[in-house]
Amino acid sequence: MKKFVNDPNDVVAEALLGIAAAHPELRVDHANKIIYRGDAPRPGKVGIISGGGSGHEPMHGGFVGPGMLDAACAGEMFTSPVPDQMLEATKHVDSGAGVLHVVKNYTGDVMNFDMAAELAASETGVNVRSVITNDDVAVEDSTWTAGRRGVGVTVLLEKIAGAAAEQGRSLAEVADIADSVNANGRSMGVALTSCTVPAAGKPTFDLGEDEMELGVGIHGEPGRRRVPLAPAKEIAALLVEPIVADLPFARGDRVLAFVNGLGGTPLIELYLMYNEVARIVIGHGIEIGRSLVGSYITSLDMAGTSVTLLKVTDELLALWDAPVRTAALRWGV
Amino acid sequence: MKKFVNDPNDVVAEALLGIAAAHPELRVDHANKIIYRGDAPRPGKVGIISGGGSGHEPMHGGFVGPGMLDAACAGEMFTSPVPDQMLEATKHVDSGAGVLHVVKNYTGDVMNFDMAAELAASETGVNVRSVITNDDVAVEDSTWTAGRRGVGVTVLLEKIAGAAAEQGRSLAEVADIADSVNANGRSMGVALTSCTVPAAGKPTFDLGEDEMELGVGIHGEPGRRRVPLAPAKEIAALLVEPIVADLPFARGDRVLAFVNGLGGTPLIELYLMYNEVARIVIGHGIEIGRSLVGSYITSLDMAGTSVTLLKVTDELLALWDAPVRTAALRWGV
Amino acid sequence: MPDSISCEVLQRWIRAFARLVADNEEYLTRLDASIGDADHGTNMNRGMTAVVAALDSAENVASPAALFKQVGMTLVSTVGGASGPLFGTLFLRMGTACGDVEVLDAGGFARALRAALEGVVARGKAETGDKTMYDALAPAVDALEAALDAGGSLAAAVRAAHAAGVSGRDATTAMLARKGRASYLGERSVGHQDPGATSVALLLQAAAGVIPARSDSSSGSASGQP
Amino acid sequence: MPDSISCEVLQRWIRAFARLVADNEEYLTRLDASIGDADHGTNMNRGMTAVVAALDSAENVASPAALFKQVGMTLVSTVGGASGPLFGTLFLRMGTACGDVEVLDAGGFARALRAALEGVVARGKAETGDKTMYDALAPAVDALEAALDAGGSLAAAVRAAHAAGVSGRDATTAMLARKGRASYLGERSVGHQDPGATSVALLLQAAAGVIPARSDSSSGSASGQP
Ligand SMILES: Nc1ncnc2c1ncn2[C@@H]1O[C@H](COP(=O)(O)OP(=O)(O)O)[C@@H](O)[C@H]1O
Ligand SMILES: Nc1ncnc2c1ncn2[C@@H]1O[C@H](COP(=O)(O)OP(=O)(O)O)[C@@H](O)[C@H]1O
Ligand SMILES: [Mg+2]
Ligand SMILES: [Mg+2]
Ligand SMILES: [Mg+2]
Ligand SMILES: [Mg+2]
Repeated sequence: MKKFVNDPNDVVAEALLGIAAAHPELRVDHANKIIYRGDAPRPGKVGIISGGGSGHEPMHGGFVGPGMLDAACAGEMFTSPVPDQMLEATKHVDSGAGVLHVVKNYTGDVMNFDMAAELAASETGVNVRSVITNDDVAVEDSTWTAGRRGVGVTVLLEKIAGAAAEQGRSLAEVADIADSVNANGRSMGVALTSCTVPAAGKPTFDLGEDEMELGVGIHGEPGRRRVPLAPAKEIAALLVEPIVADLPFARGDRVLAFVNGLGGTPLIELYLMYNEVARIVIGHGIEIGRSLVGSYITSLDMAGTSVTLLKVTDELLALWDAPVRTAALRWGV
Repeated sequence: MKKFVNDPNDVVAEALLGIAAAHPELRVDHANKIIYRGDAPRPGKVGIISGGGSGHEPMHGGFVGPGMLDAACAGEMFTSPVPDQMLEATKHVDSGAGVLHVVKNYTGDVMNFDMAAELAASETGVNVRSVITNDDVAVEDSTWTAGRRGVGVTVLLEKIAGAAAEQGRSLAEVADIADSVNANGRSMGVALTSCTVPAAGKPTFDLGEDEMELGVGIHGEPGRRRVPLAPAKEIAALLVEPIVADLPFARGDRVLAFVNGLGGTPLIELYLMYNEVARIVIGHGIEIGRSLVGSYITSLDMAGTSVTLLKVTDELLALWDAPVRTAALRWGV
Repeated sequence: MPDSISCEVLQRWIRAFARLVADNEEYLTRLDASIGDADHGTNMNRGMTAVVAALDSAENVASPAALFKQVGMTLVSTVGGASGPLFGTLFLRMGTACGDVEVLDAGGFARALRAALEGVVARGKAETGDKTMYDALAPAVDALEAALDAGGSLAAAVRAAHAAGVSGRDATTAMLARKGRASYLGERSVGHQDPGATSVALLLQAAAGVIPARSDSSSGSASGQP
Repeated sequence: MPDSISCEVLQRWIRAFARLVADNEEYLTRLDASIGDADHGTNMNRGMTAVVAALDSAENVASPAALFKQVGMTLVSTVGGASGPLFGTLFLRMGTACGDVEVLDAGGFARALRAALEGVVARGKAETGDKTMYDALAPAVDALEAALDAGGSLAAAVRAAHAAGVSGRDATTAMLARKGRASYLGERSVGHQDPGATSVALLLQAAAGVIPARSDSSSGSASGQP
């Protein structure tokens, strides 16, 4: 395992020390592994918290700040945080306007956030609403299974809901906007290599030199299908076509197109992929209103990419464009 | 080779198409492989151009925009651009106030920029000054060799000189500030894996599972020494101590600390490294005034990191804090 | 006092389980790597290490209910992921089901395990054949109850539960996952043993070790104990 | 017209060099991977491909000077890196040194190569033993001049130059690099052949191929030509 780590079990705690040192505008509760916006709680503002397993940086800690999240709870590597963390964060960021929980649809995340919400309801008077992201078209959606994974849309949702909260909208409004983002977004990913979980010390799965794993999530879970390595053009089609077909996105729609790196893929390849993705999207008669290219929701050191398309209205675009000041996304301020 | 590419020889051109598509605020001259700030030339403002081999993204194209570069010339992979590109960019961004060339100290870069400056002098009336970055302490500095490589300081210099130019300072002033940034910055890098140049198709060097390459540059050139893989703490010391000793940085100095990823290393490891780096720096009685953590000057898909320390004055800090709006660095606007 | 379990034996059970989890951490993680995210062993071991630390530092544990509650709370607060709420709820519900007794008799133990199973279902909505920890726990609880109903001793019933749990665990290999992370794999989940069911089998193995045939609570020696 | 080189022969030289570079692209890049950045073959091949394309599309090339200038400009504009300015300058200086002749005689050819060497030094400041293309080119120019001074034929002199260049190239292996990217390696650069010197040896090999013993410019066949 070739990583910059000390004891593999201390990675999360030590990375949090680094985040705290590098970003004095944040406040990090190391005991509870929570990253707070320095000025939380903001009077009158709906609080937004998220959280999840670590290993997806900059998500979620890199999205804490004005215009986005009030707090992020860091779980162990690829392991959802525990209810105590979300409860603590919920109490801390509530200013009376209520708190939105942004939860990615994984069994562990959903159960731990559920327990936190139950505790918040019984122990505190905080008004909590949850929004669950489940945008990964690689997974069959069925009420008989764990359902689709929450992936790239989570980033876009946290930005857009964060802007709505910053504008002083009510918890119900912010939650509805968040739900509509999730409803209008779809993603799909591909891995060229496995990731290596530090505590495991070796790659989670093995891939041949000429293979790639199509439909991967962000935890090194194997994907739906192993297929031969292909040129970027073809990979883009393998990712975009199922996304377009799923919503479905239609001629005349306007979208935010997001090409994301999974951690080990450099920016030059992401821009090359964006070119192919944009070509296909535009070829469908879909207009690209905004774009985002970079590694924002990662899977440790996995080489790979995911594509997210979000159908946008003028309102969603305005919220996307609204000022944001976090470690990972920053504009307008 | 596991990469998102089509024809390996088209990587640079296709990535530029992606950059152009993703950043409508930029103007890309695809024939000459130049990325321009959309509103260049800015009347009365000193123009700043840079450039170098591709494979270091976001450098330099990701630094084009208000408060930083006016243009970036993209060379072939790891190959400095040709004089025609720098000449074209120089002519285009000059508004009469002159143009600063930011050149990393590599034989090829220096010679090509030199030829461009000679051509600019003979063919146009543009007043050109060049600043050469050579901050890599891994390389012995001697007038008998090619001298030290330009690495991490280049990023900081482009930001700071860009801010000075944006404030309307003269070419001489901007160049002097740039020189002082280079004089006060030092860097050193380490690789855990080689990079793979797409046209070569295989890793440039082989590293055993328990080895790392200390003192690497950003082109897959082997480093100065191959050493056993070590915990992050020890790696941080191997990078920081030679930097501190070289300038030398002294008790009471204030620095900007920059922990950079080389392309294949995820953010969580960079933050963990930042924690170790900061600890050592502070242990020397050096104050960290500002920090930057992320992958800004990369070496394709190389897993590795570099550390840069820049001794700052109040003036340099103010220029660092000044507004910047580029694809990769954005704040204050 | 035949066929009853003291707080001390329950503690030995928990500690024996913790030891088995530690010994099998890598194995559990490897199972999870095949159809999940390669952390189940790490998760369970982090949780059970915290549980043992809490037991070590607690003055004395008043009752089975208090003990199980402490174990459950510790797991919920330290494990995370799917197994944190699931194994946490398992113990929390056992605690509630124990009621206000100082020693658990065979019927009480069976009721506690049944409540544990119901808690897991309440949390995770798993059904038979979904390829989860449920598929090891459900047959074990059934077997325990059946053995006691047939007049068997607690020790024999726990052995039967363990055997049924192992069979249930083994049966998960052939199943197509419909819950948890493995469900993302669809057909590709077939042929791999479920990590959570494997942990349940270890829990039952620990129980069989500490509740020996002669149910003298102080002479029993847990399997894997030094 | 013994011992003289027409524009057509010069073109054949350039084309033969381009072919050798193409055939050795991977080899040159591999040499560069050991002590540089793994692009020398790619760089030279990109440049020489562009040169050949320019020759193909040019109506007719008026003079040796014009030909060399075109080659040099094309290399400067398409290669980049260290070899772009260096090989570009090499040809540009040859062009300037040729003067206004239609055919190059032996002395003119020798003067052109001497000027090329001086151009490389002016650009790159390399000295003997720095482990660069200079270490192949300098002995070759010396050998060419010596052979002509001793009354040898142009063909024999070019062969001598090629032999000296090959020796010079081989000698780079033992050198410690003091210029270019390889200098970053210090001691570790020893034991590897310099890629730029290898390209120079190919340039000389191409010359030896197109300037055959019987210097009938139209019957010569360049090595490597179909
Ligand atoms: N809905 C569910 N009901 C019951 N058990 C479940 C459910 N989902 C997952 N599990 C169990 O949890 C185990 C995985 O636990 P673990 O790896 O620790 O959590 P995570 O999946 O969050 O990484 C699975 O092997 C399975 O037995
Ligand atoms: N200062 C110099 N003078 C002469 N030749 C040099 C000098 N620096 C480098 N070279 C030559 O250039 C070659 C490398 O060319 P190339 O790999 O194409 O460029 P780069 O080093 O920019 O990647 C070296 O092998 C060496 O022969
Ligand atoms: Mg997990
Ligand atoms: Mg190069
Ligand atoms: Mg797991
Ligand atoms: Mg090279």
